[in-house]
Amino acid sequence: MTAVALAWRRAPVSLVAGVVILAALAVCALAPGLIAPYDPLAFDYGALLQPPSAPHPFGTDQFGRDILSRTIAAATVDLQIAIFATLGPLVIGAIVGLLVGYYGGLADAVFGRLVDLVVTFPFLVLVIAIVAVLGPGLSNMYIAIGVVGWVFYARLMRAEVMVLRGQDYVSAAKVLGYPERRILLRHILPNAARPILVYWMTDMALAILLGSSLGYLGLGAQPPTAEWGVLIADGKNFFSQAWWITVFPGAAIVLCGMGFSLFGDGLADLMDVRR
Amino acid sequence: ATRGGKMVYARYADSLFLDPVLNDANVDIWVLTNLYDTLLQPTADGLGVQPGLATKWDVSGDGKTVTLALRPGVKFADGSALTADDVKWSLDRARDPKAGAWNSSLASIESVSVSGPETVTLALKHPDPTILPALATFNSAILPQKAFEASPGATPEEKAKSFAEKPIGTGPFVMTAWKRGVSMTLKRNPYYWKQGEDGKPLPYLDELEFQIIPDDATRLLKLKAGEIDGTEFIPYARVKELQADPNLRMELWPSTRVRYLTFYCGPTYKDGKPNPVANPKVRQALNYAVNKDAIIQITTLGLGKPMRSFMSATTPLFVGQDNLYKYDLAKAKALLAEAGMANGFDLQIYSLSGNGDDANDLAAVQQMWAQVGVKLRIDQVDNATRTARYREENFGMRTSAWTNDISDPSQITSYFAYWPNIHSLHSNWQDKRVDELFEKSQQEIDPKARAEQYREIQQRYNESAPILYLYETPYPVAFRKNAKGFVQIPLGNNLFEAAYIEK
Amino acid sequence: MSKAGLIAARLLQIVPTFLLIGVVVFVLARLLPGDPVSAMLGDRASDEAVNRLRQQMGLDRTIFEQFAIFLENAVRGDFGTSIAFRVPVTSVIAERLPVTLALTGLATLIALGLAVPLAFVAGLNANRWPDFLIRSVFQVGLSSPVFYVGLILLTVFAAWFRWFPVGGYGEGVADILWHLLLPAVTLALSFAAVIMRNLRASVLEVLNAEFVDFARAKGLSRRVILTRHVLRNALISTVTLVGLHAGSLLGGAVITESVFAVPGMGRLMVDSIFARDYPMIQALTLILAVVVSLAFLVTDLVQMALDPRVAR
Amino acid sequence: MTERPQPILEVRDLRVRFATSRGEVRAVDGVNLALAPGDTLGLVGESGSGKSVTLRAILRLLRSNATTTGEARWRGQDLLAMPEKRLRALRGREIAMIFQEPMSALNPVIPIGVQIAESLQAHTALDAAGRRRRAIELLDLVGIPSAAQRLAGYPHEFSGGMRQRAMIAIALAAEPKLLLADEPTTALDVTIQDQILKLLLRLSRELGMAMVLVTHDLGVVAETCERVSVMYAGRVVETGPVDRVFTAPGHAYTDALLRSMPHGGVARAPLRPIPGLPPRLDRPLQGCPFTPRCAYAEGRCGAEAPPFAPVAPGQEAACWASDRLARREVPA
Amino acid sequence: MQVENLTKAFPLGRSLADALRGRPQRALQALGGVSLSVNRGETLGVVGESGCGKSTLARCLVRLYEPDCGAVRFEGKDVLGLTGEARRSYHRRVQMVFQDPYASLNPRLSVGDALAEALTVHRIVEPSATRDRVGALLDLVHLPRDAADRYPHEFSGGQRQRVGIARALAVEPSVIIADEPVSALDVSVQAQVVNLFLELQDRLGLSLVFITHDLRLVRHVSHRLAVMYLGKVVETGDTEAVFTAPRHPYTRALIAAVPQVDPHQRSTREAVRGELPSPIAPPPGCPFHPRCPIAEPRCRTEVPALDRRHGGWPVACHLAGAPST
Ligand SMILES: Nc1ncnc2c1ncn2[C@@H]1O[C@H](COP(=O)(O)OP(=O)(O)OP(=O)(O)O)[C@@H](O)[C@H]1O
Ligand SMILES: Nc1ncnc2c1ncn2[C@@H]1O[C@H](COP(=O)(O)OP(=O)(O)OP(=O)(O)O)[C@@H](O)[C@H]1O
Ligand SMILES: [Mg+2]
Ligand SMILES: [Mg+2]
Repeated sequence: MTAVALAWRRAPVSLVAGVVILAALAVCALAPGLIAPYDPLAFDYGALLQPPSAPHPFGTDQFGRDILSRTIAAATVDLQIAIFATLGPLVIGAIVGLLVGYYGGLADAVFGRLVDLVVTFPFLVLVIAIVAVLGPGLSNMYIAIGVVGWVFYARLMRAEVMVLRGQDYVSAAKVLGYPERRILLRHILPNAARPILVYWMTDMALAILLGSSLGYLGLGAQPPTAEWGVLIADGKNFFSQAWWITVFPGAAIVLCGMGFSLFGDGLADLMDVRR
Repeated sequence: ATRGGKMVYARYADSLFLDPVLNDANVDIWVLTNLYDTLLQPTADGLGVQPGLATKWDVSGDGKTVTLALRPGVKFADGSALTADDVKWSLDRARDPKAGAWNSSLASIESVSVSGPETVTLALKHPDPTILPALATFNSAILPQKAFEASPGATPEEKAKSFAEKPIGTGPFVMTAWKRGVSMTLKRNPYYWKQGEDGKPLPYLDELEFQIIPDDATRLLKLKAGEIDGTEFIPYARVKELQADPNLRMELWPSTRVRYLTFYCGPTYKDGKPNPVANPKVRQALNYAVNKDAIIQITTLGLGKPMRSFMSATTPLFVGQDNLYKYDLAKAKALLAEAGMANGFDLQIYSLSGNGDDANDLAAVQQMWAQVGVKLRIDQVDNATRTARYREENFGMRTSAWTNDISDPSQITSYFAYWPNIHSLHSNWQDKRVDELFEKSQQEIDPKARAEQYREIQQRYNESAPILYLYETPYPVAFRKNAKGFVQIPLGNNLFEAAYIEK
Repeated sequence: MSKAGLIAARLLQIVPTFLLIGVVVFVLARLLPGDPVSAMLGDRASDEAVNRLRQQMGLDRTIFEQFAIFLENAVRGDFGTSIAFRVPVTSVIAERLPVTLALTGLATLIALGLAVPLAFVAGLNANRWPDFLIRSVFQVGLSSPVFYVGLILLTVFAAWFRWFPVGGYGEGVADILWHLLLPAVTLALSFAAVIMRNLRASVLEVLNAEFVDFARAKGLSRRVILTRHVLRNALISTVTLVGLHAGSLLGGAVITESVFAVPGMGRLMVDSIFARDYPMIQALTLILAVVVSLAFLVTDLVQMALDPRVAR
Repeated sequence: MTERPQPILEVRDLRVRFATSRGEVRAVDGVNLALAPGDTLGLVGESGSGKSVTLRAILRLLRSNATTTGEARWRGQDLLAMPEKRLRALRGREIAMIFQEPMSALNPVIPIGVQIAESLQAHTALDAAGRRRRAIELLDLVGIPSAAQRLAGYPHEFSGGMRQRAMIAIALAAEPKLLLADEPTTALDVTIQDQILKLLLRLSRELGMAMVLVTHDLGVVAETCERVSVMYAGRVVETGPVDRVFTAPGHAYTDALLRSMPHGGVARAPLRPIPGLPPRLDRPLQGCPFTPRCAYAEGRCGAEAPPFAPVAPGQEAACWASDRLARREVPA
Repeated sequence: MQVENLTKAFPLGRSLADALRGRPQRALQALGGVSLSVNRGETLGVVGESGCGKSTLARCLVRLYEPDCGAVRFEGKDVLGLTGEARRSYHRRVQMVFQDPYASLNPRLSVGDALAEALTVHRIVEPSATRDRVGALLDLVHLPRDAADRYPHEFSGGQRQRVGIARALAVEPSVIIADEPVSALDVSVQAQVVNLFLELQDRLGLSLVFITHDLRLVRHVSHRLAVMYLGKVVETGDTEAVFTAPRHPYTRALIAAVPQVDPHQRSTREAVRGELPSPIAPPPGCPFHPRCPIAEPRCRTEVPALDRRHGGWPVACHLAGAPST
């Protein structure tokens, strides 16, 4: 208990703010049914395009669906996007970066070309192309983002490992005759993790933006799944007469993005062992 | 009407190929009339024909000869005179079975002959009730043979390509600049033959600019800001708002447009799985399970009308049934039970990604079918993917909309109901009797008998319900208050010949 | 190494990358379901019509043959005829490229114009209210979807206030700027946020550097210290970042161009993907790759100019 | 003591506190220093004892989280109280400073010539050509060969010793009256360190410049300085002429420090380290801060801070055990 | 342990442009044929200025770097070819202590874990006995037992360095290579660590290679001394003898440059002039000649060999006279 209290006090402001925002969103994501006042898919022909009011705090859309409920329900999908679209790249990128950074040589040269390829290609365009190949939908979107996204993690990891492999404590581990697997996993990986994890947070925010961009283009989440980008796209045509359809999901995206960024900043501070 | 001035009209997509014969899509078809003329023209209600480049036409008693008298003194936009030879050459090119997608409309022509400087005679293989509307359709537009053949290129296709870059016709406008996907500039054709109602030569406008703006919201913002004078495809959701805007005029042109969803009707799907909607009872049930009025309310905000046949009420020989498949949940359930599907089933549909109408219709349908236990999976795909799937007949359902290109029921029927053409919209729905009736009707010159054939076709088709009937909608276009005179006929053609900017 | 040598080396390095891109794009394009013909003719066309067109376009050949032809022509600078537009792709791209370059260039300028001074203000006031304010505002910018920001800016500044045109592209420099300002701002926002974050951190780091203390110990004025000593050092890492983001800026242009009806390459790219316009996709990709590589090169040169340590 | 001339720099009761996340750190806790013109004062003490902070505080170069109190009188004017603008005119012109790390104290992206010239521009009326001429002179003075060509060079193109010399050249640009040298040779090799120290010594003699030389190396002080102040835990614990302090230290800490140094002579003889650690500066200190490590500690040491008192002519120390030290009374 | 003619060059990055112009790959000669020997239970001090190759030598000895040529023999066996188990057991016998106490410990491992890891990997003790042995190691380096649960950043520099030493000792080596183990430490702490080395050596009979640039210190620690300059050993012999009568002018300069704590022994003459030459383009002939006060023309062309000229200990100087006694 005291340890937790202590950790909490030590925690930087941005971490606390990030945790609060993300926790709120996570609750929405895990138990939308508990919070949402209505079924996000239920039509109400008696309440089409209602502005925000007491029964519908965020108003309703053209089907009479409750925007608050839909925004909450969308949290499930968007947080899922945030995690699934980035987890694969994180793991693969970390492994590749670790190996390439540690061993260098030919693999590193090949990796260099691959990085060139990916960075010279507009990311969104590449993802759109891949989604077009695989067909739209969330799982294909994850694959598309993953195909491109791991490179960024690998790059970060590689840079970090290149620094760490020259550190004295890694040399010490070699001199002590430790097996390489042990050196990689126990001495390099944990110390290289910080920038990657921090980038992961940013990337989750970016994934949500990308997911909603794709949703907006019709390539992301498929109806009737509520997703913030899709909600905005749906409400776009009502923008001038029913601003609430787009404004609240828009605010949710911004909030979520801020949550991840703040959390990431805070994490960076917290993970600094020398602090 | 005020003469002169420039009108800017925003389109959602650019034209692709401005050749009357070799084009493929509405983006071309709907603007062709501003560049080219046909011998006859559809009437404003879309039900009949009126004089165009031909002032008179005469069908022989046996229905196998059509004689057309050409309008004297007509000139192409480059100043050369229109001759009977140009007419013969154009029609021969249009009916060449190897050219383009539209030649079948002129398939009944045996030969075209020039029987005088201003007379052209068509000899038909058999009597053809559709020949007159066919002559009023874009693909039989008259082109200048000399200019076409002088265009650079080795093959006719290459010549067509270069000709269509700078097309020359007898239409009210001539194209002067074309930035692909961005804008197209049309200038007044000084040689145009038609006169306006005020007796002054058409067109009134000096210049007509098409701007290409795919994003609906952006198009409307531009209209409201006065940066453009008019635009098409107003989202239904915005119609009320525009109607209320004192600076704008919202126009809803009667159309032949129908929106429906096609069922794949074959006994099994491509992957071998049995098709739950192969049974007409199930399709009927699904039709009953959809509250069309609600959908019309939601997606067209009340602007649409329920479909009463597979063809629009504006189509000649339309016979409709009021309250066709009126919402009836009990009946739907009963029919499903009868078909042994009381527990529902899964169904898949392709829709066009990014298309708001599709998204709205399907959201509603999906929700309504859920009431009868049918789970609809919506796959949003891009157009190319979708088309490929349809051509392979590899789909559960698909979204669709149709507009007639010709003032006759034969076109829509040949695609919707006549299996030998494209397997009834690739749905694999087949009714031998309908095929037989259709073939007969194609040569039937007795209007009564033909009407009866179409009555039966429509009745049989609607009974079997290979489509989910949704709604007919008008063409929603909006203009600044001072931009007037635009006409969109039920076939969709955009007519700017009498358009003008009031000063 | 000399600058010329560096440029030559960089250009040489690009060659294998381009080959790789060429292959990847060629294959990727052909992996797309459907083909340009069905995209063009639609589902109602007859099979013969479809086959005829396919043959005309050479799509009935094997993929290897097609690739050989593509390579052969590409080397000669001929990227073929656009399937959707039926004109040489180069002529379409020649119209669109300047638009996108203008848009992304302007966006970069705006992003730098916003981020650099504000990063300084934030860095100099670290952890005081101007810092928090600036960071929060940029954080919102970073977390907002481009299409949404675009829509809002359009509605507010173009539709309500009528300060800007709603979209499109103008003629003549002033008119073009006027047309591109809103889309460029939209595009610049998240970019500016990235630069701001990075630059603020560098400013903080540089402010803590010993040479700044030493400069103060020399009795230099605050202005000289900030402009001569802090600014330049802080910009060094930011320059690299600007180059690295060239790709994502072009990606962001895809959506910005759609929302603002700007006739640029981003929109063309997406349209071409949807139309399965293979020649167009291939040419566009290679040209975008050239643009990005040039952006890298330029930022490298700028960095070399800023930081003598790089120019070994 | 009586003939000591009027000091040009007099630091009285200088205290510096840093606000940190762990609380307040008292980095400097009542430092007194006095410097006559031409004086060379060594300031020694182990790492973290507040040497650098003291120097920086005198020129007000500390970060914003520092609070400085006390006085630092430069020819009678309090540097700590004067407006920033006046101070800026003194910095570099009358009081110059050189830093420990020549690599990080020189701006890596600006040519050495410019870094010298900007100092000249701030403090002299020379025109561009004049500044250039003077810059070459200065580089010559500090012994950088082919100075004219070196002006366009960047710090990374210089070796460590040359960088340090360039920094000295910058500091000397306006012929200051006082040079604050913060560990000018710690980063250098012995032979180079030797060269630099000799250079500083020569310059201070030739230019009549007073100098404070901060170092933790007693040898450096012994070789260079006339007087020395020993710091411990933010306080000056002893001040005096070098030969006195090093032979007859008046403070137990000075004594321990001297003993812990390896003296030439007996090979492989164990050294005599000071046990324990320096105190934490974020806790309040009672009594003499050296008490826990002190071999001479007695009861009152931990409770009562010893006063700064003369132990010999010109030598003062704050230690209760000064007299026992003088008698070389080995602790029990 | 014996080192013969050890050579190590680091290739300098060659840019593509250079490669295109056909410029040869440049290299930095860090070690230019170093020969040394360390006897059992003896301390060899290695001194020299920054960049002269001391660390490179140390790293070659523990095989962190693979030398280009030359041999390292340990108990008569060549160690450079060892692989697998044999290499592991060599690592057990020859350990290293690093200069920077802050960088040489993994910040995310507690001291106990770091020590236990060395014990488990090499199966020094039964798993159940690990804790006790960790405690014993901490005792050995005079750290409190509860240090095991703390993390490196919670220690002072001297304590960390002692942890580093404990880690090296964990595998029970017979040789320890210490690369500037106290340079980063405060004077008052330096002595603690130096004493620890002296004590451990006496107790455990270790051989020690003690690398430093601090001449005052090396005299206190080593039996024998090797002076390096620019990748070469220029003089090696008994510590006291070398200190009393250095034969190489560089050694003399080095000793003279050390600031003496005794204020009465001041000199105003610089011990040696000039900058350290770059190891990328070392001067021809004797590497020290550009700074040498007594250089002769032949020093500029002829590389002096390290030999026992005129009797006495080996020195690499053309002009070295007989050792004075
Ligand atoms: N900006 C700061 N914020 C907080 N504490 C500081 C700051 N600057 C210095 N300190 C603390 O003040 C104390 C004195 O530092 P100072 O740099 O003067 O030591 P020093 O005697 O120069 O040591 P060294 O020999 O290592 O240079 C140290 O404990 C240091 O941690
Ligand atoms: N991994 C490496 N790659 C390239 N050059 C290296 C490498 N390690 C060392 N060097 C170079 O080799 C030379 C000898 O370096 P080394 O670290 O052995 O010197 P040192 O005597 O230990 O110096 P110091 O006293 O500064 O630690 C130096 O010029 C150094 O720059
Ligand atoms: Mg200091
Ligand atoms: Mg070293």
